Amino acid sequence: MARKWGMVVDLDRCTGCEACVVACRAENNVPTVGEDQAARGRAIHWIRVERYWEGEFPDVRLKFRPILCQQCDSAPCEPTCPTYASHHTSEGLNAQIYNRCIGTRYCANACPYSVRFFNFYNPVWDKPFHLQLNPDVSVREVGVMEKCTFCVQRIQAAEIQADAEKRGLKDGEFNPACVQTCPPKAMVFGDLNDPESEVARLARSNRATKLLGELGTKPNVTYFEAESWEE
Amino acid sequence: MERRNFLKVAAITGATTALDHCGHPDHQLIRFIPEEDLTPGVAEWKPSVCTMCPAGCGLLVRVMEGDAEVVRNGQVGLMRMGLAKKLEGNPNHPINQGKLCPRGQAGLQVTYHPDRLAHPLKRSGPRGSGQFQEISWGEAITQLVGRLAPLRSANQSASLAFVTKPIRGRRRDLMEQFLKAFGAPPGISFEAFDEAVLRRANQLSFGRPQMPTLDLARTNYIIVFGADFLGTWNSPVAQSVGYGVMRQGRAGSRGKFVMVEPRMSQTGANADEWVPARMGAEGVLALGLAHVILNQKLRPAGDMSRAGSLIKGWGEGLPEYTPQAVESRTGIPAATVTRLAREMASHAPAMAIIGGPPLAQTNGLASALAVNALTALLGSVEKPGGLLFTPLLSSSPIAEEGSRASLASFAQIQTLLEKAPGIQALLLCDANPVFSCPRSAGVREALEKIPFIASFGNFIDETSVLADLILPDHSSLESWQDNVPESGAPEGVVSLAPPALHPLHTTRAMPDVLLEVAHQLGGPMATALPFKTLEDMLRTTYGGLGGGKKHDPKEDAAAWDKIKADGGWWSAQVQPSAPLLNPVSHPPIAMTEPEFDGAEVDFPLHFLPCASQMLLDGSLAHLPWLQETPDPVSTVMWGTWVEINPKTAGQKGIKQGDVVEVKSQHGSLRAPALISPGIGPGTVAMPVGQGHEHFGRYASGRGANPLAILAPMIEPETGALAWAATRVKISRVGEGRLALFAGGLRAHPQDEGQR
Amino acid sequence: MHVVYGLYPDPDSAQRAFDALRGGGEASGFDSRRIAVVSSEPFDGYEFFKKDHKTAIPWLAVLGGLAGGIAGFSFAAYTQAVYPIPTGGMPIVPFYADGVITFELTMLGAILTTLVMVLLTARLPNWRRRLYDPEVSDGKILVGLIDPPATSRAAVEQRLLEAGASQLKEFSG
Amino acid sequence: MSEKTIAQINEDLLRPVLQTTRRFWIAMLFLGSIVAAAVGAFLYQVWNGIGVWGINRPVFWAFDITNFVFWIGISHAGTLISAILRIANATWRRPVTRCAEVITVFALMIGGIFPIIHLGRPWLFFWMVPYPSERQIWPQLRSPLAWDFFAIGTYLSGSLIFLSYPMIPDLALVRDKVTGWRKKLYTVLALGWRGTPKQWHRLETGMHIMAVVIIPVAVSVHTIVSWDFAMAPVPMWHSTIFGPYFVAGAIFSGIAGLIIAMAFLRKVLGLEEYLLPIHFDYLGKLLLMMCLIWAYFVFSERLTVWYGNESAEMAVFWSTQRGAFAPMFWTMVFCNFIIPFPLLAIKRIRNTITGVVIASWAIVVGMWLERFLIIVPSLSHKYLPYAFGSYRPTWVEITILVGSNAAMGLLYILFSKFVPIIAIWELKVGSHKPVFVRKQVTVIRESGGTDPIAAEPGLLTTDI
Repeated sequence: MARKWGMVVDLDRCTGCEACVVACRAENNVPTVGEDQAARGRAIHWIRVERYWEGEFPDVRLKFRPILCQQCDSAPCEPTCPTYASHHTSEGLNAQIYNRCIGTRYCANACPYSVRFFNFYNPVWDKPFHLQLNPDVSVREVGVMEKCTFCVQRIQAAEIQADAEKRGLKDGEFNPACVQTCPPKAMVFGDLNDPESEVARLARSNRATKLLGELGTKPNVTYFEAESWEE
Repeated sequence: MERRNFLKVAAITGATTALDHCGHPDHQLIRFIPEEDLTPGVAEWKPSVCTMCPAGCGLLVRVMEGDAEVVRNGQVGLMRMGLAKKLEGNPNHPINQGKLCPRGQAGLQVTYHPDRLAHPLKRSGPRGSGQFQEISWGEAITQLVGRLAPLRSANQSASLAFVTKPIRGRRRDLMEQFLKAFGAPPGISFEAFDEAVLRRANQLSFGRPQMPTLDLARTNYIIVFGADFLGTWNSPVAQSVGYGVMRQGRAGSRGKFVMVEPRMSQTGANADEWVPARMGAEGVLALGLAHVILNQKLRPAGDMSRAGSLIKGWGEGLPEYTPQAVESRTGIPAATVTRLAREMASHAPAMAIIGGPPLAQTNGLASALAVNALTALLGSVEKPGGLLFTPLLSSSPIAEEGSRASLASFAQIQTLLEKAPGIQALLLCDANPVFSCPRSAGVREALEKIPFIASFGNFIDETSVLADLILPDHSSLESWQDNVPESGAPEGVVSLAPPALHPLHTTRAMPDVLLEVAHQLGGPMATALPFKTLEDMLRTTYGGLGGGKKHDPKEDAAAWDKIKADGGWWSAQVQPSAPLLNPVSHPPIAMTEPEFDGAEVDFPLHFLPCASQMLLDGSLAHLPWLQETPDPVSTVMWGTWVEINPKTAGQKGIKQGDVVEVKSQHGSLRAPALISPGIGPGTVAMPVGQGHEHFGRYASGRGANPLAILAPMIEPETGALAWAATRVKISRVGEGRLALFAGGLRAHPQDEGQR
Repeated sequence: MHVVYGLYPDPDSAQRAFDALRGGGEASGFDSRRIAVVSSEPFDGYEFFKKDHKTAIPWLAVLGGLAGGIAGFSFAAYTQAVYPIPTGGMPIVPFYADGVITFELTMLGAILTTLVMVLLTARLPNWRRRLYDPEVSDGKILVGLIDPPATSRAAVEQRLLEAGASQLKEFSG
Repeated sequence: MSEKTIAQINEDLLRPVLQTTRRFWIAMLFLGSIVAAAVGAFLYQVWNGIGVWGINRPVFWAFDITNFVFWIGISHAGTLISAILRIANATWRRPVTRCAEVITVFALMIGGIFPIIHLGRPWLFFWMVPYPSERQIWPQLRSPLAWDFFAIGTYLSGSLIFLSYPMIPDLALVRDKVTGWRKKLYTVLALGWRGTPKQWHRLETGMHIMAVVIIPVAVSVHTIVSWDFAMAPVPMWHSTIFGPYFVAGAIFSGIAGLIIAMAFLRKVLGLEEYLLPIHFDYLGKLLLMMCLIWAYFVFSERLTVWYGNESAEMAVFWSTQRGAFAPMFWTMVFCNFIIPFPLLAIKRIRNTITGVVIASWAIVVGMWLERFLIIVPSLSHKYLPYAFGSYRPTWVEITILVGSNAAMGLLYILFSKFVPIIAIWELKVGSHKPVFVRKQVTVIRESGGTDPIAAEPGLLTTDI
């Protein structure tokens, strides 16, 4: 059976430190846009940590929720793209072909999770920052949509390696940048079609919830809500 | 964007390696013979040590071949060399266990920063003008020697001072040995948020002048007084890993986490219970809890621990700290105090830790001792699930380390300032006291008078801009690194790694420069520092580690290679080298009320500067990745803000984003307002980190620096800056702008309409 | 072709001329296919205007529509079927979505068929010199006889004049 | 009316084509320069990137798509109206049809441009066209944007044909009246039309079929435009009412646009005796009906949302009712209902051209706001409040909006310069048919002596 990549995020572990955010930026050549553009709502973060306030001081709470592309099975973004730039891969990813994107931005409107980001200008890396760019990830041009790929370059590298060694992939053999760096280990990544994998095991847990599942997007990212302490 | 960039990016887009620019001058550049051989397209993972903060996490650097524009002996050209593409935690490292914090992830940008100094400089304009001219290393070192030699001959050697950011391990020792041999006073380790008070308290309470290691993975209950232990405090990655286990890593037993702090921090957001105590009253709360536990005999009161004995009235069961008394002094309901005390007593192992704002009060030490006493009462010192102390290897003399550590940065700087008129030469290494000390302390003015200043830092900042001579260091990835972490792991650890990269620029490792200078100074200096390079020094120190007892050279060589490959050495066998120090005798301390600068009538609000999750104390403000990462709580990017409670804001007619003026007795600043429910009406908070004048293109002239307007209040015993002891008043100035990443504040939008 | 015609100021006189040419009187009349009529506006309701009104264009339009619809659906469905792109469980050939394309192309088919058929049957465009008189555009109605037989030429001319033409004109080409 | 001889009709209606006034050149210059500015703004956007617009995350669409929907809406004036009137054989339509159909064609062209210039990489717009590409680029036919391509394509070609068919006899007429290069030009354009009974008959058959076919196409076009929104799971977009809602809105704004255009022509080309108050009165009645239908749709849309009380939708709802977008929302209600309803409902006012025209202007503005309020509040309040946003246009977007209006004026004036803007032959037909005149008289009777129409010259003197 083909692989189906999925993730479980345990909000009870997540501390909101945003290591995932910077790790993603470093791995995927995500450009910085500068203060002015950021203030205009054009900052690009393939993964973000949402924070929601509850109550008023002093009985106030603050909840974190890391949100990245949910890699939906029935993804609203895919059928909206008139050029197939946004499409579904055989391993269940919502892929974006940057070179095919003509920038209708329709997919970003259709995405209920607002995890698609647009290059309003050409990205710039002041020399020699460009020396750090990851050669496995293409840099996106002005006018194209970009998004979380579950670090597809790592997936492919691992698959090629495994094939070369004539073996299957081991669970947890590799991870997307965000999962890899997460200090409290709040994220688990793996193949949902492998019932033995940890992610598949967790996804079956009774703590499992889907973000905006009621919209019928069938996300492949599962959230474990934060728990409260009982004696 | 102008056409050049367009071309550049267009080219980058097409190319797999980011470097063939069509029609770009690069094509006319000559090519150098590579200094290393790498397989094209194959990534190598090389060990290194993170230097973004002193925690000493182990790194793996993803190195891939690429073409870089470099200067080699005066000639610009292209070199095919190993380039760092990504940093990841070293999975085998006991401190960070393969994980990294956002700041560690951004460490890459230091090496490839456009504003990084590429070669030695000497001042060409007036001091502070930031005008420098390029010089050769030969000339640079001759100049340095030329300045230092006369001091020794004129036995003014005591008039040499060395200020560094906190560095550990051999670099540090080398520096100290250099100074000792030279005859100068010990170096000054400076940081904005130093932990001198806590080290001092731990020395008094537990005989360990050291930051604690928290065994979160096994604790059932933790009450935290101010310490941002999941963000910026102590060893955040190690603590976060442990926290994860405490939450969901153990079937069935989810530990409780109570946070006591005046303003909701990223760490506080994760607490099961968030307790906003009055500023400076945290110690009182701790003693209140102890009172309940003692009087209700919730814990075997039998052992009268040293920690307890330091607190006045402990023996009598702290009569002054009844829950009611505590309620009136802290603002925490008596019922809550009692409940918390019961909970923590009945959920062993339980621990109480303190850090950050509570220690930055005039009564900081007392508060720390109070919390230590509470932990001791809970019986969690050096016990599983409690406070541990990482064994420090004999190679780093703990006594010295400790005594030095518990000297407060601010106290040291102030003594430096007093002596400033007599000081002939000052050496700097990445320390930025001009930025990090209150303006009222007059650091800049004092330093300007020093005849000669040399800096090893590889960026121009507010302090190094005053330098006459700049000898830029390698980036941490380009040089040998070693660190003997003070906390973060239950076992003895040495983080050590060879350079992961060849130097991009014409820079030199600071230790090697010192050694070279020592040799040129000759005489006793040369004999005191026999090593050629830092590498020699490291090898002689750590070479034996893990080798056999009887030092057989072959075994040692193998062990050394292993250490280099592993990125360090660690072993559970290591026992605390020095046993508990002989108790430093100290009279019992009474919990005094905190003092604040500024009368409440004129300056009604407490002012709370807090370490920024991304920019730390400002030393990372030059990294665009961190500038553009939203603050976890405020979601502000690229800026400072003043955090104000809606009530307070309402009274002053301040709306989100309005520019407000914050005025203390010692100065004022302006920044946009952020209306936040996470802070009390009596307090305003500001993140430290922005407000740089000189710190590269991304940080300079951005935001405001709260440290600048602080009063020079100190914790009397350690002389540490009481940076949370200033009162301010605020007023609206006009419209402003905040670069917020978040739109909405709360989760359920329909409420807003139905009110 | 040779035409003798008169220009009539109003439909009634034009009708008289038409009747006169069609017959009655002593000379045998002419078949209406040999009578040329040109006007600057349609005169539905007048007999002289009722010539060649039979046409299958509406039915052809329906056929064209059907053709367009079939083309549209097969175009959409075929391209989707031969190059199937994973949809994460959604249909490769989405019936309703393709319905939209089908509908539009049905209509386009009908429209284009109508256009072509109308132009063909109305012999448009055709820039060659043909029977016409500029005065038509001032409201005059042209009625004339194509290739009048030399024998009854005079009779024809007289009838046209009687019907009310101011003077007679000839066209040959 | 028919006391005007054929010659007079010719003379009156050909005047604009035959003689060029100074006013014409001034208008050309004025509108032309605005259009040039808009083109400049677009090139500036292409060179720098679409960041020069005010759009952002999450408001990825704003003025661009608003203008698109607005112009497609305006396009529903012509073809649809005139088709309906043809089928209903409402003879009063005769002077109106062509100016209406022209609006359709030009509005479609302008509207159709926006989906192209709003692209992040406009130079690649042709990737939406199904053509055999060696890079195997093929449109995704499940995408409503691809549907747009087909729908607008069909509607535009249909409308072009629908407009140009009945132009042929008039072009032939011009051909006979002009000399020199014009003669050559119009000879070609007239396709050698003569006016034989067969040609006339085929022309009318063709028009009848076209009228039948074009109506469902027009309906489908705006329905599909509405599906650009309704197909996306965005609060208050994902709604079944959108199809009819948009079609109604389209016809509503379309008629308003038509009325404005007619009033303009009437004054500028001195067509007072052809575009009569009666026409404005009838169109006013249509407009009144659409006004009520529109209000009904808006109300039922809001009511169902409010009753559903689904949190994400309520965020959008309240933002328009009392939040940031409330001022615009209530302005829209004012422009689309509160102003026009009385103006159109009170016969006395409806019968004054001014009254109807004022109502129309209000409606055109209101409908633009309506499109904006459908797009932006929803996008700025999607499901996750953390990702809420706001929007403020830049000079580039504003210039392009103004430019699109100027372009409409420009094309319209140019057209009326080359083709009689009133279908002359249809008018002539009308001038014979007493039916038309009887209608007039009945109107006069209903409305009584003081009726402004009674005062209109050339009406009381009609031959019955």
